[in-house]
Amino acid sequence: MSAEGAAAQTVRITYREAMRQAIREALIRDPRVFLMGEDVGRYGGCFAVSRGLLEEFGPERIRDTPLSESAFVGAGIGAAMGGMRPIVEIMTVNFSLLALDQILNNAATILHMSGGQFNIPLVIRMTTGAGRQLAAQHSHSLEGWYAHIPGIKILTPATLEDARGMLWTALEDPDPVLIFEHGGLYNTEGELAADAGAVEIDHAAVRRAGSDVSLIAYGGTLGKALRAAEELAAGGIDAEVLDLRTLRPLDTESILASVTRTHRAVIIDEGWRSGSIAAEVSARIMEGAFYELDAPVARVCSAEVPMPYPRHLEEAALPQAATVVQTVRAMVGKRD
Amino acid sequence: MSAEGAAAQTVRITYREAMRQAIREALIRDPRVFLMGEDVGRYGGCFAVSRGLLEEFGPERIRDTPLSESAFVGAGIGAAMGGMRPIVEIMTVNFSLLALDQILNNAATILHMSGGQFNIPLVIRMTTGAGRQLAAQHSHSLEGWYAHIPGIKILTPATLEDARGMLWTALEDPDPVLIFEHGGLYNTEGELAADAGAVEIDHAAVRRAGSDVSLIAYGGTLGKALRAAEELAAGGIDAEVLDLRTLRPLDTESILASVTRTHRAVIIDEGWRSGSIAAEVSARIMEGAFYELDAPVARVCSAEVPMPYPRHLEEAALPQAATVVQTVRAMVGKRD
Amino acid sequence: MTPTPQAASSNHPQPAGEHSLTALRQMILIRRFEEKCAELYNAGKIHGFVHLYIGEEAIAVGVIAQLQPEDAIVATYREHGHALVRGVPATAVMAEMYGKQEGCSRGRGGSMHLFDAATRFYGGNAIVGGGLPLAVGLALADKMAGRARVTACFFGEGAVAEGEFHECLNLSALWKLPVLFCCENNLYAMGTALRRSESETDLCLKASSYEMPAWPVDGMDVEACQDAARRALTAVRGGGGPLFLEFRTYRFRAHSMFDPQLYREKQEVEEWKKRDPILTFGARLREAGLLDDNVLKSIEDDVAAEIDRSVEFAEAGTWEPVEELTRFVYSERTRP
Amino acid sequence: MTPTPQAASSNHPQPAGEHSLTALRQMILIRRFEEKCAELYNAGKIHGFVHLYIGEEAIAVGVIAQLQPEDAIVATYREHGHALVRGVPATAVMAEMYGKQEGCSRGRGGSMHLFDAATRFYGGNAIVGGGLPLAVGLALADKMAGRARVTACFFGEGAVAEGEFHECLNLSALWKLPVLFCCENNLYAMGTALRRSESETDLCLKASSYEMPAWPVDGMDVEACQDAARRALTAVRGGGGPLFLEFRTYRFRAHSMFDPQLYREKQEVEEWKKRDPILTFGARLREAGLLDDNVLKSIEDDVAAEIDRSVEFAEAGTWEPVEELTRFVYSERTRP
Ligand SMILES: Cc1ncc(C[n+]2csc(CCOP(=O)(O)OP(=O)(O)O)c2C)c(N)n1
Ligand SMILES: Cc1ncc(C[n+]2csc(CCOP(=O)(O)OP(=O)(O)O)c2C)c(N)n1
Ligand SMILES: [Mg+2]
Ligand SMILES: [Mg+2]
Repeated sequence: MSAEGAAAQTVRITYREAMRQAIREALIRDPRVFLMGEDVGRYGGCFAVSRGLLEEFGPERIRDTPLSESAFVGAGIGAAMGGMRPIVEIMTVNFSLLALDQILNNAATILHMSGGQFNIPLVIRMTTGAGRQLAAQHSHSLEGWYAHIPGIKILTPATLEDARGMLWTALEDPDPVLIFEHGGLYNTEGELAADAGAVEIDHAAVRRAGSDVSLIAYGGTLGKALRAAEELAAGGIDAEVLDLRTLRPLDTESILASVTRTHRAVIIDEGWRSGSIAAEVSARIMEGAFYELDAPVARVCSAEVPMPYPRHLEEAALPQAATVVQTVRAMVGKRD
Repeated sequence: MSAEGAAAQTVRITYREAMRQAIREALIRDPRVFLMGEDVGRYGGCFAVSRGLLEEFGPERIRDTPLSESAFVGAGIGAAMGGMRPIVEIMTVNFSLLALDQILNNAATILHMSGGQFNIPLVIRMTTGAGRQLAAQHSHSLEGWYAHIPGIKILTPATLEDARGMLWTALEDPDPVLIFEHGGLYNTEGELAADAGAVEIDHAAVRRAGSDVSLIAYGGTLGKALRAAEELAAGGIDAEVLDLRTLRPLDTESILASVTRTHRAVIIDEGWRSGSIAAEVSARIMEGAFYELDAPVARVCSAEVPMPYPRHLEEAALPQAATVVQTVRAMVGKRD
Repeated sequence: MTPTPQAASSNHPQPAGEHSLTALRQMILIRRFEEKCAELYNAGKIHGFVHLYIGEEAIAVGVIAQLQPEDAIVATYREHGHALVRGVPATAVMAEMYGKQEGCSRGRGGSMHLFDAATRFYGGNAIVGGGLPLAVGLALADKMAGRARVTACFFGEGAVAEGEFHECLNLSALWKLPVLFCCENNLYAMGTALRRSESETDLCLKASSYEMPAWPVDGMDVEACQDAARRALTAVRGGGGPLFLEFRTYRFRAHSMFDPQLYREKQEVEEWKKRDPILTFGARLREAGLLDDNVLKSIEDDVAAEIDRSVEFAEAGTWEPVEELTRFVYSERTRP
Repeated sequence: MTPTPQAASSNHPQPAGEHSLTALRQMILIRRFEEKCAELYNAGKIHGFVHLYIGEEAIAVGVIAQLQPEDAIVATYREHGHALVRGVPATAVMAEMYGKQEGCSRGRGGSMHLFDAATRFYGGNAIVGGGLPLAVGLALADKMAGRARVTACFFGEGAVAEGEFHECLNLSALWKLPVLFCCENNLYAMGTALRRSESETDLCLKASSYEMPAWPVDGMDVEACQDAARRALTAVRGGGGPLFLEFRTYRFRAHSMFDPQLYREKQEVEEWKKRDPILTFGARLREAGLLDDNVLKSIEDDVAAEIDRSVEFAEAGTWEPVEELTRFVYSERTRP
């Protein structure tokens, strides 16, 4: 990388391609890294994220698996304990339930049960979220739910930088890291620094500074929060947008700092409302910034319904920028 | 049942026996009811809840299953659609992860996906909770986590009345109901009305009236909340104890009503803190009773650690009455 | 250990006139219906995932026509054909593809979730292997209630790698339940060839390891499918327990609408197309003097008219009001 | 399809002196160690679930002695014997039973979760079937790294009903991974007899349906176990892929400390006790002139001393400070 100007240079890239480059780079950098999952090889990945990697790295390192979520996720755990650095792809979060026992009872607990002897340097990637009319069994948004489990980390890259940079950091982590990629983001395109690389995963990021209200989002809802902020700005309300980035461990400090600046918060979360990560954020604000609040924290979540197929119902079920705007306006109105 | 005096008559009974009687009564009342699960028959039930039922009802209706959680839970769903009223016992919540795909993607969604055509009148019972030094893989408390899922109901009987009465109500429900029985309760003993029967499952219950703070608990934590209330009373603090009873759907109204009376709340929950049902209760209070609060709502949950085996560490990991007392005292102190 | 007749291919005597033309018509109906679906998908009328059955029609037609009205069917996301043959009106299926409330699942399910209580069609399941436990449960209900019904369960060969498949074969064989397992072995699970997902590709051997009779069937030959299904149903109805049929078939189209088919050679597809079940059966009927250009034309015209009606019906259908979004999460009736 | 030698029972020539006495001593060590555990359990020194291996000692002793130090072991909750034979010091195992921080899992795991990095002992897994994917993954890591190691995976016959078992047999056979599957068929899974949980009780047939060689072994005969393991390990180490050994055995004690054993006849237990692996092997050694009362006494004395030391060690052990409760949820080192 040449010293001068390199940082300023950018390339136009999709989220999908950023992810692909991250995987490719990891495979090049560390011979212990391999990718394993359903149709990651010959098919090129269900969402085409791994297209071309089989040809470049061969079937040992780009490993198509049978439809056996529990076995290959568990094998990823074992391989990690055996010295490898597996990237296990679960095609979508919807199928991850079949591997949940391995994730919760093994990946998340073996370090502890063994008294610190065996850590599990495993990365599990999966697509999450709704918005493409795939109906009730193919539209789950469970990243916030997974964040309940101690022993694992939960990443939700919402930007190109994070899509490009979180994987390597996750692979360097000694413990299991789950990366949730929102299916609606793969085609988003933008400018990314040509030398983009690893990013830290410990902090939330202010994606837009503001003073009137904190819009707290992550993954698939970040774009909606930013759109809502634009619209609110047009109406004279200055919203800060906080991207949680990592759902476990949550960066409570950044959340509280933002709320302390704005005194109001709306959390935008694609999970079902009850027991959502939005509830956790709200509870933490309750505990840590109650006396800073000018209004109760609000949540804009998915309706508590298995996802319906028709577009108009799916849209109604999902959190939308318009609802955020409305919620904020009502909240600010309530102030005085 | 003779008219006079019957209601006043009570029997001394354990939680286990109340559960057993409830199952037995259901088997007698409805020929469509059967019990299915690992070791419910010849072994007499892992926690001896079903002891004697095989002898009375035979192996068709007290059905031992192989170790195949996904298949027999799914078969319960199918049998319910086929006109039966199965009670499926998952030995403990720790093994339920193996059946989670069936619970979330089938039991909770088929009514919706079929546009209302196929309901699933299924009851799933399982033991939950820690406290018996069973270590990380056998001490989960996931009932609050399950409460995230729309389409199912979550019951957590904490009293003898509810152990005796919730099952029949659950069996009459047209939709899937999960009953979580805390393992630490089976041996608790007390007086129960001789004619105890079905109870409603729509409302939380005030187990102790009070005016200074609401202690919100359920299942395994109710006893701790009541003990804390006693201790607080001795110190002049009058705590109300609310038993949530049903975690999904949550009885928000009763929660808000209690907080509106007391202006303070502590939620006591055996789930891991982040993403707990306690977070949801806190968020609902935030949304519905913010202006009633004299202090931020607090949570006393399990430490975020896979359960350690040694007693002293397990006790430290679990919510305890002493912590509740301490939390309330600090909170009340903060008031003025 | 298993009475395996050498591949139950048909040594068809004289095709039985009417009956044969009905089968031909059903296959053509599926084919044309799905061709229309593909067209409508590209026209933006149908969304989400759509999986075409084209090439595999002989199986649904061969098996389902042998079922009684009181029998049940469980299928996968590739189930348009099964629904049509079962007698779910093409109008209701097409309206479902559109997401209209006149659809067989009220529009809530879409292509992957066709349901129909009237014909005991239990879906439409988008989790690979997810339907099998339901079939086991439906059959359990029948057996317990003493009804001589059969549940036919369709699934792809990809499901054989899922643990659930094994649990279900075992459970149904152990309990001698009336399930007819119909494995549609089209050699690929998305992009994964059977030989890359199973160490032993003879799927009948798997069933045999549960003491379950298992027969391979030529899935491109509708008469072979009929014969096998007829004999198998007699055996299952006789109380002999479940039976496994492996239909050897091929899908002519992509896995879904997003699949560039990098994983198989065009030539392989062309080879299989020579065994097109409609063409080969048509030719056989012509030889037998049962089909000529006129008869074929009248079938095609009739089918075309039926499909036109279905499209009109779907177009004229209505969107469920957004206000009804959260219906069907729980049942509206309160007693079973 | 599988080269099945007729039940690999030993046609032992002359027991090989030293070697044989070592095996006898190991079996006696396990027996006496567990008898002591039962005593300490009743004395309130050991808590939680404790599953005794008594009666099955020949398997762990026969197999594990054949492993190389660089091989790996994955076991179940019934793993005291495996840990001891593998060389985890009895002191560290006993301290773990107590929950002391000098235990092999620092006291965090207890009886069901013995771990030891030094001897590549990967637990101690309390989820039936849960260890199998780990073994597959460990073997995958070895194969990818080009190391000629084997992973021996122990589990009960109850696990055969779990879907995970099948996924793992298939995956390891498909990828030709060096796993030695050691099924300890003691005829019962808690209270469920094998014939009530498997439609086909010949477990070797299951393995055969994955093209995996599978041999039945007399699990009450330590030499038969040694022979089979030796030959199997040679095959696996040679790169032929995984191999399945079914050890036919019996547990003499209850499933755990809470089991009234309603599900089996006392007489059946007595019959099997006649085949006690220690007594029968001892008798054989006597016949061969390798054992007499004096030698046996010195072994027993030696074992008793070792166990005494382990109890002293455990008693003298220390409790991990409560302040360390949340350690080992995540790794303390930050780079792998
Ligand atoms: C549990 C699960 N894992 C992955 C998927 C994604 N997926 C959908 S269809 C499919 C292939 C299934 O192949 P097969 O069972 O052979 O049926 P076919 O599509 O060939 O009819 C996959 C992997 C899924 N739906 N469910
Ligand atoms: C997935 C799961 N289901 C249920 C249990 C409860 N359980 C513990 S041991 C056991 C019996 C297992 O029998 P087997 O595999 O034959 O091993 P054995 O105890 O006979 O050695 C059961 C049902 C469990 N631990 N895990
Ligand atoms: Mg297929
Ligand atoms: Mg056993």
